Amino acid sequence: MAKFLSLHDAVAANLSDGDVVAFEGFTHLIPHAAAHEAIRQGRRELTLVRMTPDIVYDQMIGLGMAKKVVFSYVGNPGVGLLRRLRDAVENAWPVPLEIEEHSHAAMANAYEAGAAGLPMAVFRGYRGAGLADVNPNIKMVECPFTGEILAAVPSMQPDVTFIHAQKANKKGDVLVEGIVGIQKEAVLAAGRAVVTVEEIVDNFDGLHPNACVLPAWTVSAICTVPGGAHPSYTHGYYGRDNVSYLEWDDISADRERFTAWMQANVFDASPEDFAGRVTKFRNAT
Amino acid sequence: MAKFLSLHDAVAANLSDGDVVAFEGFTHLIPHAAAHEAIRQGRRELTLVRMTPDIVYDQMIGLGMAKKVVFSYVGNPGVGLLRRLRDAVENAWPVPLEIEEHSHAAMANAYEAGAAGLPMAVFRGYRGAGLADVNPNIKMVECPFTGEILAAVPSMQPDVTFIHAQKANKKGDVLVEGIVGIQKEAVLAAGRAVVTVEEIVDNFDGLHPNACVLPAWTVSAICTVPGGAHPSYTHGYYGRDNVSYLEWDDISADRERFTAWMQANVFDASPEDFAGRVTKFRNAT
Amino acid sequence: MSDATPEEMMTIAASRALRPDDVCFVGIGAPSAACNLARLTHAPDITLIYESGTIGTAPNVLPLSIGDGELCDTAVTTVSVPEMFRYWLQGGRVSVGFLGAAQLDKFGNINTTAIGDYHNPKVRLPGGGGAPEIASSCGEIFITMKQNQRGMVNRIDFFTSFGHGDGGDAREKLGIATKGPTLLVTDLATWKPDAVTKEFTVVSLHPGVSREQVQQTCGWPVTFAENVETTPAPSALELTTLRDLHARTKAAHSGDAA
Amino acid sequence: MSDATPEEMMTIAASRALRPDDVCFVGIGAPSAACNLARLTHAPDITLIYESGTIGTAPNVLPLSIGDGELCDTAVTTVSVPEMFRYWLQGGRVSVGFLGAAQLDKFGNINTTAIGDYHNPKVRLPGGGGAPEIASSCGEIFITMKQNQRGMVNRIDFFTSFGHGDGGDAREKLGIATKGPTLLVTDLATWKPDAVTKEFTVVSLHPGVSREQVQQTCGWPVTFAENVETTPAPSALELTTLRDLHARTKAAHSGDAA
Repeated sequence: MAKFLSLHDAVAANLSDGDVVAFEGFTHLIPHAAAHEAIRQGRRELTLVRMTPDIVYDQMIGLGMAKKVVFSYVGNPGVGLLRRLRDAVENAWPVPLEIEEHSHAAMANAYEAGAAGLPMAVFRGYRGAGLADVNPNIKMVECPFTGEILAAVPSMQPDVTFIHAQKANKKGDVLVEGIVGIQKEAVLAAGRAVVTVEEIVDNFDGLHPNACVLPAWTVSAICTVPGGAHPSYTHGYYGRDNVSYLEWDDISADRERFTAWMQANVFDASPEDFAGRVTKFRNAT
Repeated sequence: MAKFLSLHDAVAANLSDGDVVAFEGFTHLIPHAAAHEAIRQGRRELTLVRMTPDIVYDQMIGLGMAKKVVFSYVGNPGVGLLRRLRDAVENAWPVPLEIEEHSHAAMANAYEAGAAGLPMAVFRGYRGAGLADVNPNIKMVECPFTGEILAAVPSMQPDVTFIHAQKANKKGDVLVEGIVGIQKEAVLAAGRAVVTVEEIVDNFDGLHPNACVLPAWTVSAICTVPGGAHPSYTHGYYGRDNVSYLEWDDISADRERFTAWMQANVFDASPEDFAGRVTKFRNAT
Repeated sequence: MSDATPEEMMTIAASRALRPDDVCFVGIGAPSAACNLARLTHAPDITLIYESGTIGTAPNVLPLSIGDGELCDTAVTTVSVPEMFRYWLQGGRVSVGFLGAAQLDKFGNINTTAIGDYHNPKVRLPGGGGAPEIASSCGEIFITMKQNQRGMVNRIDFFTSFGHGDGGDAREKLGIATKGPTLLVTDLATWKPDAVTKEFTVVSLHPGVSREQVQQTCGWPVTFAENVETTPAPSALELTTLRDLHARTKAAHSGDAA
Repeated sequence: MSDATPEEMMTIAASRALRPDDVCFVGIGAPSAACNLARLTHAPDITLIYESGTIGTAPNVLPLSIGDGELCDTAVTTVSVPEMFRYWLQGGRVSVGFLGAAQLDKFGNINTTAIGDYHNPKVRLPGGGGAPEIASSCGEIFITMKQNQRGMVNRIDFFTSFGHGDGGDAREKLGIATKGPTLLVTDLATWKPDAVTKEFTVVSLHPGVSREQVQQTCGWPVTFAENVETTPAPSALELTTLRDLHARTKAAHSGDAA
């Protein structure tokens, strides 16, 4: 049952060294504030899971918090490569990084199977694709009706999932809308789930009956963090800070500049700083 | 791409003798008008597919239109048994009826796999259940990661699916809302799809972005049939005619009474009659 | 209040077994009445799920079907049927599954499929619907049914859903990790499975019911617990709430649109 | 209009290949520009799908990412990512998949994963994302990339997505029923696979481009079709529409919130 906690307390209670953790969001609703809190709390030896690791995983990897990353696309969306991740993979800086790589279809199916309580996901995929040769977690199963060979991957069931969402009501039900991505599956597949929201409202009266709502009893903790997705965006609240994504390409190109940026913008900052970062994007939605 | 047709023309163009056909609806939005049109057009040798065959399948089976029914629950919901179906299964009246029986989980997964273009659905099911012994379309597959034995059924891909929905816009996109059931999957899994709607509107402006919308290019034909779900209901338009469901128990108990009812209410009726049948339920939603 | 009918007593006894934080997969009929009575009395925050996709629903009247409009109107959210069976039932999120039965044996195995031979049935029943996977995926299973010799039988004709099989560790042997049937509430008594054999054992007789009545309406030799208690009589609140619920339901379903 | 840049010519030539009734799975960059240009010119009813879940989207500016808000705001519907990959891509509902490439070989096999050894890469690229299944599930695949010797290579370092393998009936042998790459549009030429060998063959040179230029910027010995045509120059409408689109996009992404 969802508890209303400060972000500090929610992260402290739900994320431990060595956890398999997903900070999910598919361009939209990326839980930057939660990840920054995990950085401040100094978590280590994490297995970071996400379909589309972007700059917030680049930050965590650049700080050496991860021993492994599981992903299907590692890039700064629309900008280019992830330079801290490259430095870790190519040069083991600051620490070596193990990678487990899938296709989007495989990761999406793996979360879906995780939410569905299954040990594996079955789909038509990886035909002729090189990943099947380098990732031992890609196997094949035969359809007992047609003989067709289909791909199988283990289901994805993180220890804990963090997401950002539009709002919660006072009972702790959570609303996600717009590009809903993989968030519902990532929450339902996980052992624990922490949600940062833009605001708490009295109730969801008048909401469309088929909107994506996570009932309070599927969520461990809810934290109000306005702007908590920045520089990602929150549909209905504020637009994407594309300039910050473009700037990250320069910041992350240099180890010292990266370190200084993290000190100023994460270690010396707090969850309350996110609200101010999105002010000028509030008319953009 | 969706064509706007009369119900007569849509059924004539899309349903043939011998087809595997799903008239889907999970209590809500059952496409009675479309099924009655199929009755009037005298289709034969159909394989009728539906998770919850209720009175409209009882009517089609009672007329001898089906050679087989694939289902997971055959009942008059909340009332009792289906007496015409029983007569066919127990006494081969008016013709013998082959049955293929699944659980809800299996049928739901089979439609889902059909929509997903897969040859089979995999799920955790049928453990200790007798259906696995009497239905050869239930098999087992082994998870290559854990060794767990899971159930598998062939995916469900009807030749044609009929559904009833709230509305279409002028481009032919279709909105389904409320208890959406299995309709999206049944449409996407089928070779052809015919949708009856309460009304055509100019556009879907202001609709929730994650509402269940079937784009025009996924639908073969759209027919405006106000009240077309009666005695089922259409969320936002009219309530369920529970009395008609209760009365069916008597009508269907007797072969002659059944035949007379079908003559008066189906053969001598038209799609336009449905609007009048729901008038008194329009305040009930 | 002592004027409760046996069926009312059954519904009330069943409702009491539900805990305030349960997530309950509800069938139609007596299970639906018991679940909603619990919600309207001691368990206001209980989560009721109907297989039509409605999660956290709070109907003012009992639905005639598992997909009535009021279930959606009052739900926290309404999901598709595949999602219901994959994420919510199979995903292990349901603590209690509530089932009725046409035939039941002493190990909680249920038949709602056919009387007689499956391929040549004497009576073709509606079939399992969600029951086969409800029985294996929910944390535990509560069963309610009115006692009679035709229903409570020594051997069921068809295993629509698996209870404790032939008893003991039958579930574990099939790789089923959930508890299975942990409670049977009839119009005469409350039963729980023996810790070892898993045979349903009478633990409580409803007020005014004798052991003989229980045995006469049951097709297997009944085992009684060492200490058989008497089910507490319905409270005024329980009985009034249930009767009001049934009265509202009858008015809504028998007349014109409510 | 003859003042089009080679990249503009590439985008315009690619856009022309799209048919009004196509359902197109769009990648970011040149594919996105080509698809939206087609929508804004000859194919107003084309369906554009981005893997973030947006179906039938019509953005006024090009998205920086595949999940920008405008994609959702203008979409017919927005579905979850698992549904996108299961019902829409794997379900066989996409007629054209549009891919870019870091490395490409003459059979349309693509590498966007790593340069050098996979386990010890010289350059770690972003990886495949949706590409492995886009390449096998879409009806056919269009590829766009700027020509250069590092990109168009004799042998790619990693098979991120499968084109025609080593040519001929390689796809059928793997049980892939879709057509695979049927078109390659570069900044210099338009290529189509040979009917038998499946090797990409130059069928059209963009205005002012020589065969030598095509060969000099390609790492494999180029085959030219029997009749090599000249790509029609961009029309005023095409070029104006594309430049307006890019200007709107630049304004929206570089400044404050639009």
